[in-house]
Amino acid sequence: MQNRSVKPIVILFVCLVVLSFMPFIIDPGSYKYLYNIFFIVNVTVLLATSWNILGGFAGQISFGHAGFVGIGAYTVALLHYHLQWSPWLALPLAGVVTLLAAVIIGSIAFKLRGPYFALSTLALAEVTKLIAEGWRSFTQGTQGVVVSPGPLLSIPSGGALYFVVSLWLAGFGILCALLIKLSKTSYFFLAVGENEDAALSLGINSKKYKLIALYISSFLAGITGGVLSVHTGFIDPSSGFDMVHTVEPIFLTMVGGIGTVLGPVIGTVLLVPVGEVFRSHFPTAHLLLYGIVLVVFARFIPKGIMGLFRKKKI
Amino acid sequence: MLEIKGIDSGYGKIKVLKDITLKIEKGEMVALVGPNGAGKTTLLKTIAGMIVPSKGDILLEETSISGMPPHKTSARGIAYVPEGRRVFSAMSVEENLLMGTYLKKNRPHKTESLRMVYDLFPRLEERKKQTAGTLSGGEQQMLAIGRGLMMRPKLVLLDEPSLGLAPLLINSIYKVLERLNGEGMTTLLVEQNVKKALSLCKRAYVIESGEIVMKGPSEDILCDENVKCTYLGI
Amino acid sequence: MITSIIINGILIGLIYALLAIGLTVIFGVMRIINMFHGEAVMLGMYAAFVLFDKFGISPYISVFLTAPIFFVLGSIIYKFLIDPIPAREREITSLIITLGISFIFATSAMYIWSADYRTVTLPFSQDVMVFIKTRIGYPALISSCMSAVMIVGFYLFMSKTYMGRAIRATELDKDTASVMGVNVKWISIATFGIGVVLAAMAGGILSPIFYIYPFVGSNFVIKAFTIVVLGGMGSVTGALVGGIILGVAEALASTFLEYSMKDIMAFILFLGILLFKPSGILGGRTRL
Amino acid sequence: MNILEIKDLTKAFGGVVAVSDLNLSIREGIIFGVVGPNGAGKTTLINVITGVEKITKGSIFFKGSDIGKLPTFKRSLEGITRTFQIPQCFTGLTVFENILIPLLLRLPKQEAQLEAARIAERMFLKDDLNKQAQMLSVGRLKLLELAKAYATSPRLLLVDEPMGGVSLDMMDSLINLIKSLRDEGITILLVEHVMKVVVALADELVVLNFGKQIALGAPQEVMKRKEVIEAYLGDEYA
Amino acid sequence: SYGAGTFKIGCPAPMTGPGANFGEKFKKAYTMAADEINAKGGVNGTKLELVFEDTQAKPALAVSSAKKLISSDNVIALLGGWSSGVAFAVAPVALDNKTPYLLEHPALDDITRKNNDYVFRLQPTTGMYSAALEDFILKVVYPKEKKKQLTVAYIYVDNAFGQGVAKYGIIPFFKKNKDKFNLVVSESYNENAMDYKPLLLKVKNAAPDIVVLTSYLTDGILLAKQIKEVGLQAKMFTGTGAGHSMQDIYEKSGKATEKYFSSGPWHGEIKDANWKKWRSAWEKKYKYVPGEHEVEGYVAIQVLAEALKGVKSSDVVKQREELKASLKALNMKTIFGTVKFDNFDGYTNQNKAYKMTAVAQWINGKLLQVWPKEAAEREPAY
Ligand SMILES: Nc1ncnc2c1ncn2[C@@H]1O[C@H](COP(=O)(O)OP(=O)(O)OP(=O)(O)O)[C@@H](O)[C@H]1O
Ligand SMILES: Nc1ncnc2c1ncn2[C@@H]1O[C@H](COP(=O)(O)OP(=O)(O)OP(=O)(O)O)[C@@H](O)[C@H]1O
Ligand SMILES: [Mg+2]
Ligand SMILES: [Mg+2]
Repeated sequence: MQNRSVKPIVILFVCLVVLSFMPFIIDPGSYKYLYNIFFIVNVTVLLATSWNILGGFAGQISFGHAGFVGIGAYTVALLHYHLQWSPWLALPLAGVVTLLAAVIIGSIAFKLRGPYFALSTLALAEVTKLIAEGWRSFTQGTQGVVVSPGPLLSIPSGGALYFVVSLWLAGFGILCALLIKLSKTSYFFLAVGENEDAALSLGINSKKYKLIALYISSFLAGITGGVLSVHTGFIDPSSGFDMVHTVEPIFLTMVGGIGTVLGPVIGTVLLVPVGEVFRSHFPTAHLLLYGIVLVVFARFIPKGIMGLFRKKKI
Repeated sequence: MLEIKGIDSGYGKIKVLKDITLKIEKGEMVALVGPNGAGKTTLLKTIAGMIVPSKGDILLEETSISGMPPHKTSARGIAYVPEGRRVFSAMSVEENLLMGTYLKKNRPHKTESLRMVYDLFPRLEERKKQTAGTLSGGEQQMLAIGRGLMMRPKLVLLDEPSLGLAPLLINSIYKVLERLNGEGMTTLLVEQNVKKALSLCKRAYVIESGEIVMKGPSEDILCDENVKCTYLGI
Repeated sequence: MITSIIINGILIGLIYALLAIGLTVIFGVMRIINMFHGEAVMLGMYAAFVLFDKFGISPYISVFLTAPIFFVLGSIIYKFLIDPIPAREREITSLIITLGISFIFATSAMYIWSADYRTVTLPFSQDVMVFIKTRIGYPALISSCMSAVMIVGFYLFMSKTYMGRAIRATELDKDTASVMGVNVKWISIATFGIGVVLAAMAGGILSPIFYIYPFVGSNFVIKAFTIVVLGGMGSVTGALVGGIILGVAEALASTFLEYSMKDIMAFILFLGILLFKPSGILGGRTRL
Repeated sequence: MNILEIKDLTKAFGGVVAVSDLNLSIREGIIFGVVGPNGAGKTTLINVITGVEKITKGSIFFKGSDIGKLPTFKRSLEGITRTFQIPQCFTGLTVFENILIPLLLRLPKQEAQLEAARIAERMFLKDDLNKQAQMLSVGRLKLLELAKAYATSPRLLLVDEPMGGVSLDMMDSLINLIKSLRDEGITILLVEHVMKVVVALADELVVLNFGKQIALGAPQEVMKRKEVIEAYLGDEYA
Repeated sequence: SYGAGTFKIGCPAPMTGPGANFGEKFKKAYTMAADEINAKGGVNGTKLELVFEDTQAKPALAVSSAKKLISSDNVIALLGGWSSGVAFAVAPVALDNKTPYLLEHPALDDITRKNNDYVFRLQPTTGMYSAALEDFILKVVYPKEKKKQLTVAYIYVDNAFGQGVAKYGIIPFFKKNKDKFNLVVSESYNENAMDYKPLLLKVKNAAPDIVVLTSYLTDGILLAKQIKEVGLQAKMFTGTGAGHSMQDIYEKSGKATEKYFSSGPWHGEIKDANWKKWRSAWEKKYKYVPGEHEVEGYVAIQVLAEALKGVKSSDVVKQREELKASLKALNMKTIFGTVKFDNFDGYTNQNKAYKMTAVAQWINGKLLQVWPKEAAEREPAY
């Protein structure tokens, strides 16, 4: 591998290591709220990155990420509920199960293109939600499932642990995006997103690349769902499959800069804390304020923050 | 009829046209030729109002139309037939043609205009309910020309009308253009088929890299050694 | 019973179609993902509610009175917030803007009208007519019929009038449309305004048979998007057919299976139709 | 040896039969011209050969094997590539990236980059290398179409009106270019309305009308036939 | 680091979103009670401070809010949350953080059946909602009909509340009395549905004697209207609290719920003088007639205030423990009835509230209690 591709990976790694020491500097015990926000930011970075890989890199706008998050969340919750698995151990499986679901979802949705694809993912996500609601004997239906995370490898779960785990998961997501961006595959993603017919005629197996993007994206989104399940300690269809999990990564990615590795990170780091602070300080008006922030952002920085920079390869 | 006075034009920061001056009398047919990327399309778009020139002035019948948006220039009688078959793909053939009579003053002539176009391109009449996007390349080209003619323009800007048309059809189109010219339609014609274009038009301009490098009666241009070897391949 | 179920399915299907029609314009034709569609419906409901509550004007009349206001509202949003966005970014950026607007509308409605649930109870709200052994309430009947009339009217507008054709042409190819003499800036603004008006009118017409609260909009959005795609993006008749198919299918599913199965059936139907006809029921695909 | 064989091929769109019971054999290494009036079915023929459209009836053999059911991209990987009559580029990407992408399928990144630059030079696109494809003039887009297709190193190249909108000075160079492609061993199916080009290039010519073959043979000879003149060329060529 | 000047009470509530209406109600009720207490100098001289967080009625957000309220605002206790789903999710957080959590409205049985010592519930559970109704049907309706078996249709909203009432209340009751009742339709519906007619036609086809509905408000309104529309008739229509006990359902359905019964937590000890006083104060302050939510919210603050009297230390962690102990020992008479948290039949810290349910009936726009006899304001119109 050339120097040029190694550098960003090293930078990412250094950042992660440095940030991992944060709990030693700022005590999670006394700044629980802060760490709660950090945690939400990390998880959302993972989710936005996941969406960006499919929607930004491969140009396949997904309206179905709530479905992936929900499946991931339920995987953890149900393994815990039925088989008493530790939610931590179930986390990777959340990714895998979601990926398996994506195999089915992809085989249906990728028969369609453009807005038809986007809307079919929305429909499929709704179907998974309705299954979670309807299959009471297995999922507890609308009542939801309680998950008690318990300690991880005998470290009690709490501020610091949540933070570090979520940080590295976000790092993992960014790494996936980075590796794609630095590889040839990113070009095929671009081609498929720009003009699928042209890509096909040039011998690019567009289906294959779309599926690759979908699988990576769904895996990461599934893990996000799993983490959410651990963090919330409770999952029900309305929270697991909440449309927010679809909409939020989309606009965070766009605010940051769609199709870039850093875009979703920047968008999330900037906006999620704002949203959280609004929500707890203005219990009734926070949506109004957040709405204004979104409108102003989009109106004045339509290309996203990364679009402000000339060189926006990463 | 049309007078262009030293215009500069381009796309944002990219300058394409440099100090173009050009004049077309009423009832004239003028050809504009030049290599790919010379700026022919850019010039037509500027006249039609799709691009605002950064310098200079454009006069139509003595009044300035420089900086006027396309819907206003078209109301003043300019029709631009774009290159590359820009048909309204999801609309039917007939709906496309009817867009040519969008201007209030043309609406009363709807049926006659349709008749004229259908006579010129019987294939379009056969396919009037077909979605324009599913037409063959040449059929789309016919549609684009037909739609422009529906506008009953005083001045028509034709951007490579013969592109992708069968030879037989090219001839009939040229005949129609000649006839309409006889009926008073002024024409600015961009063509790659230089020989054809020059045989039809009395006068021509040659444009290269955004500048007019030659102008004059068609015969003179046809005789020019430079032109001969670059454009006619003789 | 089966005829009753189908008739009721058709009636509710007409309402579904009406809810989708504003989106057909903004999403189907203009390709702007309008996240505040539901909130526009909500505002339409409140407008109908206020005029009924304060002045006793029937929603079936007031929807026409408030239409100009909503037109202006939509036009302003488009002109100042969406139109200035460069074309290449518009499709995506407008999603954020409209999402922001949806938050603003919903919260503002809460401040203006409180979070209370409202309904519009017409004098004849409990009158019923019987048609082929099916009991149909007058409000439901009138709302459905008005939907049908509006949809047909709108279809005629889009396909038979110069303005309707200009709207479609503009969204297909702005440059070329402008060369045809279409004032594309104005048409785009107007189109967006019309989309908002249609959503608000749908809300007004729905108000006598539904309930109103500031966050009610989210109830309609998924269904509306589903129908727009089901019918074929931008096709008005498609939305009509899609709405009715959905209404009837839901009614049948909830009768012959369980009621809670109806939503799942609706989505399975949606996916099934799209797999069979990827461009929607009445959509076409351009060739290369 | 025939590189492509088409047997009883029919393609209908509802009532419109675009290609009708067509039989064709194309010898390896030649330029095979296809002409015919607008709407004769030429583009449809290319669409069917490349798998963009499904066959209604009949079969297609490439190098002896039936490819009628292969997806488009597989046919391209087998060596069948086409250009589009209405250019289909990756409009948001640069000219260089447009050419690079098909090359990346076969070559490591650095080699691909070198090769892309070489191809661009050969296809007269050197000056436009860093322009976004959407900024190209129509004539230049045609060159990009060809460059992209060539970058897949095809065995059979189907070119749909490569000269439409190309200026005369460029046309001669393009004619030479296409000849040189043939000399490299690429079989070319050429759809074109500019007769000068067809005459200069085609080794064999078929004329279609209403999806049916109305003449086949050497270009000079075919172009003299009455039915071809009547249906397609017009009196000028009589 | 936070000033120990007040007792902070965390109130995660739906302030926006579909439940915002209820969030408003509780906010009014809490505020009224807290203001009254503070006006009298607070609890042992310490004033109450309410800290609201918007949950949008979403469990995930509620959990986040609860964590924030506990760890960042250092609240001494949590309150409510309106919906069962939210409370179900918040309860484990309360346990984890050893913070008392007082439920005044979320009714799902499971919440107080998990041995969670930090969760207290002052109002009846879903399983108890129908207690009075069951009594009424067995004692009044069944004998009067003189049929061997009555047919029953049951329709309930598909969420934690609806499932709870179905699972712990209505369905077991009719199953247990199979000889007397035949449950011909028993289906749930999505709370956002627009059209219930297919379901109602199915019910109509089954021609039940009794129709039981478990609904929130909006769905309840539509159901009532559409029941009229399809012409579904039965000897008895009854709801199980929630939407059917709210004034809105009568008015906003265009009086379609006339003669409907509703079984659920009562609206207070109506014959009590304090209750009457409170009610007029409420009407004066907020200009509308309070219902079950308002009573519950108001009493919840009073209960907390009473229990806070036992809190002596200044460290919030210790305060929470003291509050918990004090709640456990509480035995207090309120306008909602007696509040005393007990462990029984698998429930923990559950106010033994059998007697707090009543059957009421809508007549001429007024929902008045008709059963049990001793609490009846008038005779049932049956
Ligand atoms: N949208 C655009 N943005 C930037 N540059 C452009 C754009 N369109 C065209 N150009 C540039 O402007 C120059 C002139 O283009 P134009 O289309 O006017 O040429 P033309 O003479 O019509 O060529 P052709 O014969 O190929 O149609 C070219 O160099 C082209 O790259
Ligand atoms: N999807 C479709 N629906 C209906 N008709 C179609 C469809 N696609 C193509 N056609 C028709 O099939 C015929 C053949 O089209 P084709 O594009 O193959 O012609 P062509 O020979 O390439 O013509 P040109 O020289 O004009 O490009 C045309 O008449 C066209 O209108
Ligand atoms: Mg040009
Ligand atoms: Mg063709």
